[in-house]
Amino acid sequence: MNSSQMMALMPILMLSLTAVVLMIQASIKRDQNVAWWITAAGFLLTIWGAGYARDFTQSVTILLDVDDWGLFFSTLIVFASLVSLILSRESFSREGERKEEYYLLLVLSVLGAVILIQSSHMASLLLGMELMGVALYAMIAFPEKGELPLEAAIKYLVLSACASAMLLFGFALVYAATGDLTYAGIGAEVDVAYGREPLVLVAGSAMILAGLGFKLSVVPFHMWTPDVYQGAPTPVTAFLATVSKGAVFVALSRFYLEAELYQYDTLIAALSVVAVTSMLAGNWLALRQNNIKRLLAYSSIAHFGYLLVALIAISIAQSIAQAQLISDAVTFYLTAYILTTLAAFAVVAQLSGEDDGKSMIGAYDGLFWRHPVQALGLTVALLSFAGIPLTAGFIGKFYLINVAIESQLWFLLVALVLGSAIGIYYYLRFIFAMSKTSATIVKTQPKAAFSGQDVVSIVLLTLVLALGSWPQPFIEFAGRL
Amino acid sequence: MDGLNIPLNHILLVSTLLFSIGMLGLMIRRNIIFILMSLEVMLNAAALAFVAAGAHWGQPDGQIIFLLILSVAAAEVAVGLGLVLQVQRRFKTLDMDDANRMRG
Amino acid sequence: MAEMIWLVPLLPLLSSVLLMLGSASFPRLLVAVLGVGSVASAALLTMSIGMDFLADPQPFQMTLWTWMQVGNFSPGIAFYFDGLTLVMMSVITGVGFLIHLFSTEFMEQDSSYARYFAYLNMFVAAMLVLVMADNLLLLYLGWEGVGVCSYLLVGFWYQNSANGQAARKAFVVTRIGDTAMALGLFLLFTELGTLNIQGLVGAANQQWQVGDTLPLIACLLLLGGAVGKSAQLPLHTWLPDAMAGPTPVSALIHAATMVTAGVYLIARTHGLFLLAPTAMMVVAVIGLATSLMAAFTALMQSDIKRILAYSTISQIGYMFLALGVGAWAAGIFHLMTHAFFKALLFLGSGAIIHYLHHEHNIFKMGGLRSKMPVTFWSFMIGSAALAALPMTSGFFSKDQILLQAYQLPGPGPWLWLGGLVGALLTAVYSFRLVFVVFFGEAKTQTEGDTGWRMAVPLVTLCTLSLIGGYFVIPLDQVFPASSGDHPAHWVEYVSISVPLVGVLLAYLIFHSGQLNVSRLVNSSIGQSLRQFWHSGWGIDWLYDVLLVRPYYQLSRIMKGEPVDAVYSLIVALNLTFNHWLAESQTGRMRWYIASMVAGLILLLTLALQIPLEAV
Amino acid sequence: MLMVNLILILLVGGVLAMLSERLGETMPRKVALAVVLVDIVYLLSQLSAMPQLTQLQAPVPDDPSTWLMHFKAQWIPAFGINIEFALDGISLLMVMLTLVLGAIAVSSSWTDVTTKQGFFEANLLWTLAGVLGVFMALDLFLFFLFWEVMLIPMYFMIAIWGHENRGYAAMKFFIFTQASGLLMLVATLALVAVNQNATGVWSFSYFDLLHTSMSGQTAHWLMLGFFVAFVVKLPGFPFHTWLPDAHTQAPTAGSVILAGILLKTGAYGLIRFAVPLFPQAALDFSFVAMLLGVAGVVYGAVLAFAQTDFKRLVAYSSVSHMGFVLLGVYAWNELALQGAVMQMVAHGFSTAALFMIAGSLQERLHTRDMREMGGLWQQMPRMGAVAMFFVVASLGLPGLGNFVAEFLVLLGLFQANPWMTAVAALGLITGAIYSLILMQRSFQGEPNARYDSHRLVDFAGREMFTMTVMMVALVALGLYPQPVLDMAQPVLQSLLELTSAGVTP
Repeated sequence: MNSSQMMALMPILMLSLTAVVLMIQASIKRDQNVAWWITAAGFLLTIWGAGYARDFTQSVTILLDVDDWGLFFSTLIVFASLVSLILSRESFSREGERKEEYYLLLVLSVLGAVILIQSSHMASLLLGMELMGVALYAMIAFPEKGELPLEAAIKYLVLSACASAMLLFGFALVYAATGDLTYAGIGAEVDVAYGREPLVLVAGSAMILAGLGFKLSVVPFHMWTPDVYQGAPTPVTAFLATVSKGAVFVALSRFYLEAELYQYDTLIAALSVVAVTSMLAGNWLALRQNNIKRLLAYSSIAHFGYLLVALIAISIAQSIAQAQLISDAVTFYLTAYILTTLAAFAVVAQLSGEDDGKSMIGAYDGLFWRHPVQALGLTVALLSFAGIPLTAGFIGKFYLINVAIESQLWFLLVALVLGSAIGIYYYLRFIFAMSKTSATIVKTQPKAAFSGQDVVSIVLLTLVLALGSWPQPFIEFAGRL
Repeated sequence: MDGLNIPLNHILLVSTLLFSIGMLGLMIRRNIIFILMSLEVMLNAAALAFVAAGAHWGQPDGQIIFLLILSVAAAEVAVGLGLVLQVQRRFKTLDMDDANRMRG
Repeated sequence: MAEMIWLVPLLPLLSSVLLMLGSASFPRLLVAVLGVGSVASAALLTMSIGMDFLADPQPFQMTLWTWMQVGNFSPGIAFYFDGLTLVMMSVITGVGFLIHLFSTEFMEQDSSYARYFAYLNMFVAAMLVLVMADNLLLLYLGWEGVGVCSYLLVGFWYQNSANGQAARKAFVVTRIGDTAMALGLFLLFTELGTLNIQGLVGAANQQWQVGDTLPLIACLLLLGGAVGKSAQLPLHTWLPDAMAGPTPVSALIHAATMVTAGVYLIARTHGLFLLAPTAMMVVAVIGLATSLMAAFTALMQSDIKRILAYSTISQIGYMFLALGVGAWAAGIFHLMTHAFFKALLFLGSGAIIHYLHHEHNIFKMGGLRSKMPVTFWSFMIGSAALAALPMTSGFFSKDQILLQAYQLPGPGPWLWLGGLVGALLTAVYSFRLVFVVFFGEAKTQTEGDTGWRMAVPLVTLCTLSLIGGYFVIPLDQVFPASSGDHPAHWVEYVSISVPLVGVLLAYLIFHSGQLNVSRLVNSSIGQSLRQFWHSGWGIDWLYDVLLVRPYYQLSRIMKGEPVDAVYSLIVALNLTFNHWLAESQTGRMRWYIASMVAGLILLLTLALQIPLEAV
Repeated sequence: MLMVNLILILLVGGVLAMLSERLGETMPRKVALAVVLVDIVYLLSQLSAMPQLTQLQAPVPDDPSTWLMHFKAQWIPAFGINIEFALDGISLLMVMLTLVLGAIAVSSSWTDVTTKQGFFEANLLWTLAGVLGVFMALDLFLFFLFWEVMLIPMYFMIAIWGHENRGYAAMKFFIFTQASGLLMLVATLALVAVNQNATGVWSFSYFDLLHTSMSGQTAHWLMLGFFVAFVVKLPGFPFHTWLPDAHTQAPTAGSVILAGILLKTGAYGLIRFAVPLFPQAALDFSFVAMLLGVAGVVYGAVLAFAQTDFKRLVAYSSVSHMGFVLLGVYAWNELALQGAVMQMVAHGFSTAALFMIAGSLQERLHTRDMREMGGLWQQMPRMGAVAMFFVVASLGLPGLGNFVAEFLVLLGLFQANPWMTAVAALGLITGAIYSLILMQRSFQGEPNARYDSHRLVDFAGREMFTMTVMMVALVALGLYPQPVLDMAQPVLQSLLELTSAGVTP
């Protein structure tokens, strides 16, 4: 490994360094305030490191592939983690002492996510995913009081481990069929292997999709989502929804493309079924949900269904331009989704805290008059989820519809449109609740003062709006990735 | 390698069987300890398949992954057991069917 | 003076607008001066224009501005003036003025004095526009305008829902006809490329032959409008109910002017009707049938205004008969004389009602001859003219109609015979009214006879009803000349004598009682026939069953918005899916695992479809 | 820049109105009124910069330089999306209508809205800005953006200041329009994709997309996408069911804007996009479209008659009236189109006024139920007279704007399909029935004893002023509609030529 490769690994190194510093700090003096600042600094350094590494993009051993795309998503994910960190400062300061392990877990989890994003080998994928996952279990179960976090953690652990087993078994089958563990190697071998062992190869691929699909919570592997979203502390939910899902989707698309899984019609058909059911079931599930965390969980099911459309479209892309459009679509949608989700959870974290009752729709009544900044933040986020113009979500949807049309995926398009139409209802329900003016609400709940977390909300909602109303710079940037 | 030349497919079949047993265990056991054990079975089924495939291709990669899987499984179970302790303390039961406060 | 013609409708219109704006603040005197004065000046203006015209009978056209210009569709706000226009304008402004004057006393106690005159002035304006229009679209404006004014005035006393009901009925029923007429306009414009009446007739005569289908359809559609407005079969049912308005309104709108608009329309477009002999026959038959039906019905009524209303329907039937047989000038002549004597009768009845505490039932009146002499003589003269007793105005006009009907080749004599029956009935019911109301014993106290503002119009109209028959109206240029020859003398004698027989019958039955008809009336057939006639031949009932109630029913069924059911279904479907899926989120981990396993199996099944075959 | 400024003034004005609430409860409405008036004055002052306006030149549909005004700035070049506005006679007409009715809407909110006035006026102004955008945007992406975004402030207006069932109504309104909007988005993107495949260039510009050639099948589906979106907004049968609820529940100013302006965006879209972009498909579809129009005319009228809620009745009357617009557009000849344009303007005034009367009644009686009204004329003669005027306007009394509109539509339709005209003409009769029953149940009949004890306040100066403005407008439209017709004529002329070139007979 030469120095240029080390440079390419800068984000991973920075995160590892942060982890080490945190451990040392813990051994010297346990102070969660200090730990928080170290973590924050570490994340900022990582973001810098990701920028720095852009000049050194290359494959680092057969395990990691550092490229612009991966670096961009690493940056985005670290940014999301930073937001989650800021949100958790408020939430966890109420919990009592000995909280600095949380920051270590957070850093390790991010480290896993970054590895996952850059992985080009089954081993690195496995390690990245498990590092991220195991740290996450602990983070979910972190609050000492209450039963919900624990229940969420144990559910997530068991189900996630089950999914990992499926993934690993799938890997094993693919390995058995192709004899290679790198994505590129598999891609090079599949044609031969398909002739030799079609059953094993396709079954293995299907199981890999199932394992990764679980992490993305697409139907029929979606059932854990609402419970975990609800039970986990809100900053952790935000982390799970953005970092974990984003990283897994990036890894999935890498594997899918490089291992050339898109060649098999039946696999595409299976994926299409997953996409369609996710789009519809996700929205249906959310329809009458009163708990905003569960609602966002269900809506995320639908959103990853939308994203799968792009993956499916890749399989029939006929030109470079089309492939470029699709990859831009994925980049844009995922970015928009992550930013929007953060914007939503920034508000939920502040309003609901860890009190499950405060996640209910009733707690949002009249928010516009009590806390305009937060209400605006959540409104923008929900509109972005719904795909209303001027928000990032709209451009994302615009991209996906474009992709579906260019690829003539009419069934998926219909599901996409149907799902979006259904979705409007439940997003709007919360907006309506926030705009209620009944005198009792406005009187009993005094107008909140401007707080630090409002800044987070303002930043995020500005980003969502900026990306939606002036997307050209980002489109150009994404096009170069 | 010499005397014992079992076809790859047979081992894959065995590991599939093992995997299925693990899965079945997950579905029918209610005690969290047994659930964790079933998970171990599933992970080991995958590991077995890796070892067999590595042997088939004459590569060490399969066994390396096997080691990785072992450590991953250990980590999962370590965290899992930690949670089990908490579960026992807070729910006073290990029956996972009782842990269903969130639904709908 | 001719260039001032636009002032004629404008004056009443301005007055109307002024009255509406200042209704609350104007003193009564000012209201009366404005209301009557505007119509009076319009009448004077008409008179002077008419003098000029009679001196030099040259029709002229005057365009104020182009209403709208879309492609080659460019109707103007434009007036056309010829003899027919002059007759109509004279009747409207002249009779209108008298009735306005009458109203100042009649409505004196009413709190909405200004509103009344505002509406009445607006009506005069709209009616003038109707008769002065040089194109059918402007005519239609006036046509609808008078309809709205009629609606407003019938429902003038709005606090009583029955009045509102009557007003709505009047408007909606005529609207049915108007819609047919509008379709006629569409057809005419589409086929002929213009709505200018003179141009239209010219183009029609170039493009169409006598007996073609298109002119027939166009004429029938126009006839639809005419039938609605003029209360002819089958759209006559609104007129009797429209008597709910103040009596002077009935005199002006529902006797003298608006209801004759249909007659005017057909006369105005006679060039088209000449191309469609079938349509003319239809006009004649409708006219005759209406006149007989209404006459029978009038005979059975006991409400003084309803008797007059049916009588109006009947008389307009005569006018239609005249138009149908091509006796254009006779029809218009009858229109004019009818305006005189029917306005007179209505005003007279108004006076009775006014001084009899709003009593409408003739059988509760009686013996008014001595108490209200002015009114009595008005009624006598009016009824005489209505019954077409010799030397009254009605005699001349009706006689012309009957004679020309007789001359029509083919069904002429039959039409004549029908007309005679009608004339007989007319005489009977009109004198029944006179005898019952003015003779016999007094049954209700009166408050004296009319004041001068009521008397002057009555006397004037009496005079006109008597001498109106000698007027020569300048229609020679407008209509094709009728054949000059006269039918056999006996025809004329019969025509003259029939009304006299009618009066005699009325005298015998209703005054002297020498002819006792009670047995006939009380027989079961007589009873049911009486009931049948009284109800206006059951046509109201028929419409009620066929149209009104189904419409109510329909709207009641539809009220809940049936289309929404489709959307509700969609919503319900979504909610059902939501329910099912939410149920599946049991919170139990083993169930979640099972679903993952099932999902995996599904995925494998799907993914392995083709490779299995390949194996 | 005029067009951008018009929108910006309203957007910024909205913010100002919201902030001005701190200066006093009643400040926002004054600010809002001032903002709209400034916009109107600004527009009028710039009219002289449009020489073509007086020359009545026909703009070439696909050549923006022949239009009254054209503005283009790059926005998202990656997709060929521009900020492109253009103005022709019809847009100008609609812009004027929007601003005038906007001012009227502000005035109608004067006493109606009592809570959160700042935010209310802001939403009102933002809705107006969105509508202006719709009428002027000629980039399909931009058009869609305004199309969707204008709904959000409108949604808030219903959801926050609406009546008892506002949540349901606002939701229904939003979902109907958004879901149909999605179809339009898909159709737009597909159209752009077709064009891109043919030319290799991404472009959302109307002027580039006008001559996209595609198979009949494709054109048919894409046309349907646009059609549904526009007809939902119009609203045409059977997509109208959101309207009665939205109208009934909206605050007065909301109803005024909704009925007066927002519905017209649907009609405008049909004329501007749905037909010219797919002339052949539109022609093939015209029979169905006209059938829907006729159904709307009759259905709306029947249901209007059945209502007991004042606003609901007026709402259904809108369904009926907008059916005429649909008929006019799909008859697609000059007469019918002029009629449709006239109907857009005239209906804007007449219905807005009726909704204002409904609002005034609700303010005074605290009910919209006509069964609890009756004989109100006695206490409020001025309001009664005004109501009578607009009722007869809405039933199509000649001499008022609505008549000109309906007559031209039917006349044009007769040339396209006489039988359809005969059925549509039933709307004239049924229109009379529901209009008069409205009058009967509210202002006429026996005075309701409930209101004997307290004095009902008749229309005062401010209300009479706005009502007079609208009455004068309707009379002017009815007796001399030529200015409006002249403004639309060149545009319609060129559209007709354009589509006739794109149609194989």
